[in-house]
Amino acid sequence: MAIVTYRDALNQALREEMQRDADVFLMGEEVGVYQGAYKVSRGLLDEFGPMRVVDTPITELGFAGVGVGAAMAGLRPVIEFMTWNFALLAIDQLVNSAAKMRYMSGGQVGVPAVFRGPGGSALQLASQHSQAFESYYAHIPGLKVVMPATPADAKGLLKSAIRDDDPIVFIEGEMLYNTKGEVPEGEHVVPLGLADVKRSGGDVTIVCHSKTVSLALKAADELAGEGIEAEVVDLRTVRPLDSETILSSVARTHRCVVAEEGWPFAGIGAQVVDTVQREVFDELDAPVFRVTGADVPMPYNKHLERAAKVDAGKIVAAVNQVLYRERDE
Amino acid sequence: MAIVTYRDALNQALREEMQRDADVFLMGEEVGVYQGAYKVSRGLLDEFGPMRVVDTPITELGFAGVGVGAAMAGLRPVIEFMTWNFALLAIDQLVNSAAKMRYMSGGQVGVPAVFRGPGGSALQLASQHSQAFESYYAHIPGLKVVMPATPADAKGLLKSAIRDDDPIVFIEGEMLYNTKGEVPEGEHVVPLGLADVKRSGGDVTIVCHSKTVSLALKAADELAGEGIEAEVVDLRTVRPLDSETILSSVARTHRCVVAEEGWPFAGIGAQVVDTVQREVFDELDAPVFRVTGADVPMPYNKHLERAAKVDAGKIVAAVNQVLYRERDE
Amino acid sequence: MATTAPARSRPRGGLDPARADVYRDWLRQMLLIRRFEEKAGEAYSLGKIGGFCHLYIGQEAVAVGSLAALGPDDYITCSYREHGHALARGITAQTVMAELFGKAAGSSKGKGGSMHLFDASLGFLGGHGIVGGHIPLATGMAFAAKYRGTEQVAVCYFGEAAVNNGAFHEALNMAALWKLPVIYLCENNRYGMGTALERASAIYDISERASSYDMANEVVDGQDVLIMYAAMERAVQRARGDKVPTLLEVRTYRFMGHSMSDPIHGHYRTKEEVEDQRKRDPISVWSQRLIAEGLTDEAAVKALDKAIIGEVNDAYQFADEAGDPEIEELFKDVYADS
Amino acid sequence: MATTAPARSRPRGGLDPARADVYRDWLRQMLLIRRFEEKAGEAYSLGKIGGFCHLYIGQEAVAVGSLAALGPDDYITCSYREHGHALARGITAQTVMAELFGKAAGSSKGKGGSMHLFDASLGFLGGHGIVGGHIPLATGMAFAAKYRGTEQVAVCYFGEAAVNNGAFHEALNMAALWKLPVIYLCENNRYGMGTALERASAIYDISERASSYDMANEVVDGQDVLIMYAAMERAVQRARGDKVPTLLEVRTYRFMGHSMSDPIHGHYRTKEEVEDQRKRDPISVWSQRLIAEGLTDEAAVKALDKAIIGEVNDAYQFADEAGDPEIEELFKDVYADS
Ligand SMILES: Cc1ncc(C[n+]2csc(CCOP(=O)(O)OP(=O)(O)O)c2C)c(N)n1
Ligand SMILES: Cc1ncc(C[n+]2csc(CCOP(=O)(O)OP(=O)(O)O)c2C)c(N)n1
Ligand SMILES: [Mg+2]
Ligand SMILES: [Mg+2]
Repeated sequence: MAIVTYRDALNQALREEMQRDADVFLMGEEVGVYQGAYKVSRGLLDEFGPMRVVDTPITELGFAGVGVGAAMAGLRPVIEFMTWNFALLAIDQLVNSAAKMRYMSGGQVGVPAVFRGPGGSALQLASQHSQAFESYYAHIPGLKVVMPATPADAKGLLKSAIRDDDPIVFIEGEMLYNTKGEVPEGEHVVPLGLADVKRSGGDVTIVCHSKTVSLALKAADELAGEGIEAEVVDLRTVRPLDSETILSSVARTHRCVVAEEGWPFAGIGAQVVDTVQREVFDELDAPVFRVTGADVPMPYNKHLERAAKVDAGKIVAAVNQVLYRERDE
Repeated sequence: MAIVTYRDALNQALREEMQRDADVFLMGEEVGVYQGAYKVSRGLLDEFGPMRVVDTPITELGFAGVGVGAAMAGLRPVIEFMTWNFALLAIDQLVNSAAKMRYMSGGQVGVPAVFRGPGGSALQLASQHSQAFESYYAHIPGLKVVMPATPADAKGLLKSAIRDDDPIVFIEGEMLYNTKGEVPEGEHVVPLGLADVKRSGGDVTIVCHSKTVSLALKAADELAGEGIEAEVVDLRTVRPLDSETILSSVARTHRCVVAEEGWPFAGIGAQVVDTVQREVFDELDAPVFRVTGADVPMPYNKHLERAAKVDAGKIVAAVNQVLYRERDE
Repeated sequence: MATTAPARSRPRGGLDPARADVYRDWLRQMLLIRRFEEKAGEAYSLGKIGGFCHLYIGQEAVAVGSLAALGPDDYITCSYREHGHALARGITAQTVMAELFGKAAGSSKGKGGSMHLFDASLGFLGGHGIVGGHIPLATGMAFAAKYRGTEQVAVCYFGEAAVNNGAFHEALNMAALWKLPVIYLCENNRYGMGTALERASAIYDISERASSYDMANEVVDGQDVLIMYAAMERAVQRARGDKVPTLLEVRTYRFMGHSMSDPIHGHYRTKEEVEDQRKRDPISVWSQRLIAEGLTDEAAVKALDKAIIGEVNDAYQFADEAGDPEIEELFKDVYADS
Repeated sequence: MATTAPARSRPRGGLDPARADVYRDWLRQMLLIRRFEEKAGEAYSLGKIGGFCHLYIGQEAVAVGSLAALGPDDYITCSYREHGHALARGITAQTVMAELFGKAAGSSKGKGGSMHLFDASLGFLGGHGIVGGHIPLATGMAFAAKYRGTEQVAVCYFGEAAVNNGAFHEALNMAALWKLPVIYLCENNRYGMGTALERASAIYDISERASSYDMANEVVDGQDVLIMYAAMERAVQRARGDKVPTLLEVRTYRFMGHSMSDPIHGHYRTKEEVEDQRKRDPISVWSQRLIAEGLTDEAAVKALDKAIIGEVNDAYQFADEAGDPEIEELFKDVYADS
């Protein structure tokens, strides 16, 4: 299998789907001439031309709405937000138009659009550019929320997302673009709605997604050195949530930690906790603990920023807590 | 004490605070000449004139930003959203401007603004006009979220919110405006951040806010008839969450149900569950159960709508679940 | 007080007798909308219709005249004040009324209600409830037409209060920049709820907003169905032929309150103003013109009206007797496979 | 390829010798910004500055000329490309550089960084990172000035790409409608990241957008500090005196890439274009003018430059040696009492 970056895996998915289906087009800021702010769309303008790779003005609300409208007319738009921070300007179109269209039209009009771009904390970009908004979209019936952690999943999930008939919020890890991994060549499709056990273990379940998957794996390595076997469950699709995979893991390990980059209040982790404690209450040997970004706007200073972010050490500490384990360092 | 409606209690709070402090002004759609879409601002234009009661164009993003800017310059704006459904257009200004300003200016510039208006499910207004977005705002460090359930709390909390130095999201119950209750005359201020036990009981804790408080009280009445004493905890302020009051109640009752009008995924209830199971895990005799709006866009048809909404019966059913109680009907 | 329409675009000369059937059909459509709306208002007062209900009375010539210029494959989106457009596009009175009643036989299976009428088979892609929110949607439909190289055009109906919203600005800029076949039809009825146009917009002539995008534009008298039709024909020609967008500012007036809960006059406009505007009722303007030109007569109009009242009563009865959606519908249509 | 500025507004006649000190100070400010930015670029390459860093090189005359026309109580807001404005407003090079280094001695205690410089004592209310997001904020500050009846004006600096955004439209409409003392200063440097103005806006002359709001407007040559100053003086007079807003379209050019990670030329513009534009470097335009009019000479300019390089090096050293914020700062400034 070829080793490719997360960025190029996304690029492959876009290219292959655009080759496969003439109704698929890409629209967003700097996706064309500039080759993408994060170079995910590199080469696509050359290959598919300006009608299918469309540079937009800085009008997130407007072009998100154009995407929804084009999807209502039967196209399959892929709408890139330069980052999901800016998508707050467009959220009305995702929540009030895209997510509701099928329902309020009594099933007549679907919105087969993918809204994608990087999310999560970045590097020293400060408060307005370093945020994780997945819980906003996962809150909404009518949307699906997909967040790949690896190059293979990035490719396979983006292909599924583009083929899906519902509006998809596809959040890429801003810090993952340069990460590398094996990606199956050619037709590689990962179905939506299925979590993936990225590492097996019997002592504790760590539920994570996107950037926190690599942190959880690192934590699991560290814990393994101390004789603790952690199972790492990568949600991959945040909504619909694959409760089955989470619950069957926790039913075996009896302990659970949930990690996410976003803020704690009503985050994805809160929903996982809710599900776990309700469904396998009697299996739990400890409360579920969460590891989240600090409950503050992201600071610019790099030391403060490091303190604000999730890291493997914080996940290890949470695992120790659910194991009621004192740790001597 | 005078019996007044929730609407008039809010009106009193606005009037009194505008009389008290010349820096307080009200801005929004139809707040002036039209006397308020829901008549909360009735009479204020006459009393305070058009510079302090400002009708705006339909530009939620713009006038929310004007409010933030005016607050940065030291005024105390009260910005009315006709409903919180429309505030999605303005959420960038709340999340990226209002909530972050103090932090990213290193403490120099605060935003003492109140954003208020009705939220929650309405009556047959269908998908786009009948939504509960409190979890969006409660997710954000830098914002406070206040949601009164009674006329007295409406008045007392709005007065506190206007005097507070931080940006406040003040969500009124769209279905509560006509409800009546005793409201202390004159200076009646309810501090932010404190939940209120609206009914005491030792068998189960029902955590609720806004519209669901009256439903929980109704459920408690019904349960009392069956010998179950429910304690009804009204959050009043959703962020910061008064964990102390919740936890001390659950530590006594050992069982907890959380009710809210919004959708389940990553709602306010998920955060309450997270807190409860983590902090008083060993006190819990059952998992925490949640009662939420159905996980669908709100339908127009009134039977479907009724099925989608929280009601007292659904709260009773959840209480029965956490009591492991079969109910014969 | 401004008058409704210092129209830039008046058709020259008399009516074309060869098109008499068409002209009479316009009258029929306008009457259907009027009688339908009256009945809807009645049903609302009886509690048969719930939620918000925004009547179109006074603006009938706009929907009828403009939709007459469209083809069967074109796309239409509207605001929440869209009963008239739905009827003029050909959704039956029964289906629209059933939707207002929330019944399974309604155009959105009773899930959408008054503000969310849809008929995808007619290209009628919705009533939308967020002011300005559907302007980008229509722009996207026009984008799809251009993308596919079809001859379709997209039309977007919205009120004059929506032009201050950012969505309007962003969409018009893209449409002009990309030369999309879209017609932005602003129904300037002078009020957004209780706010007069001049209290919300820094300029009075909405059509001038087009100059920010170098877009074709016209001011149109919306109380005269023929003038409306002619202006729309030109706009459709620009969209279908020249592949460029148009902003039409159509001057009209809402004879009723903003919605059923808003009185006809009161805080924001006087009884006199409404009475004055009612003198240019689009239905009498048109019926008198047809009578004057000998294309119909009083008796025929009366008979037509009677037939329409019957049709509307039937629709009412149909809707009243129709069944509610099954309760399982609650969880259907959230996703493609639900 | 269009040239930078077919300016409508050229000052008549020669310079006023009585203002020689002021003129020389403008040169000093522009040089300070230039040398500061060069040093910041260097520090960025060394990893001393992180995140995004948007340099202002090429646009110095805009900040210096326009801010010279303001009073001490006026409000200023900028985009993320605001180092130059911060320096011209009087935040010291040390404080700005320390902020870029993320140090506690920075203007935002190291919490804001390059994009979020603030000094409330100077009315400098921020660098803001959401394109268009601060346009309503400035409008609110002008509202506050009007509300309180002060003589303050609010100035908002933003790039030409922001004018397509809904926030611009909504804010300008309100400012014109309510007659607020605000100046919208659009720094048209011809590109928003990699997108040329004409690929994002349906019209070329940004200033024409003002006509949608019946707002005063001018096109200004932003490479000539005196022209900039004169236009700004007129706008300030309109705001402070006539209490009405202005849209200034200031034609300028960014000599560097969009941010440190963007090459100076490449995909979206040619080397030749950049070189051509560099011929109207605002600093040489002005220093040559001063020399030509005998208000300074080559030697003095050299000496000035040397002093400024020293000042900037000091700022660098100060920032480099300054301390990081205490880790407890993480949880401070979230709320008033935190
Ligand atoms: C974004 C948004 N803000 C506010 C509202 C509430 N609202 C519904 S209709 C309306 C007035 C719209 O007036 P106009 O656009 O002129 O259309 P008309 O009702 O006159 O047909 C308002 C403020 C809304 N639906 N959406
Ligand atoms: C709402 C939003 N969308 C996208 C971005 C990413 N972005 C940052 S700067 C920029 C270009 C802005 O260009 P312009 O307004 O001309 O200012 P300049 O950089 O030329 O000074 C873009 C697209 C952003 N910060 N905010
Ligand atoms: Mg109107
Ligand atoms: Mg620019």
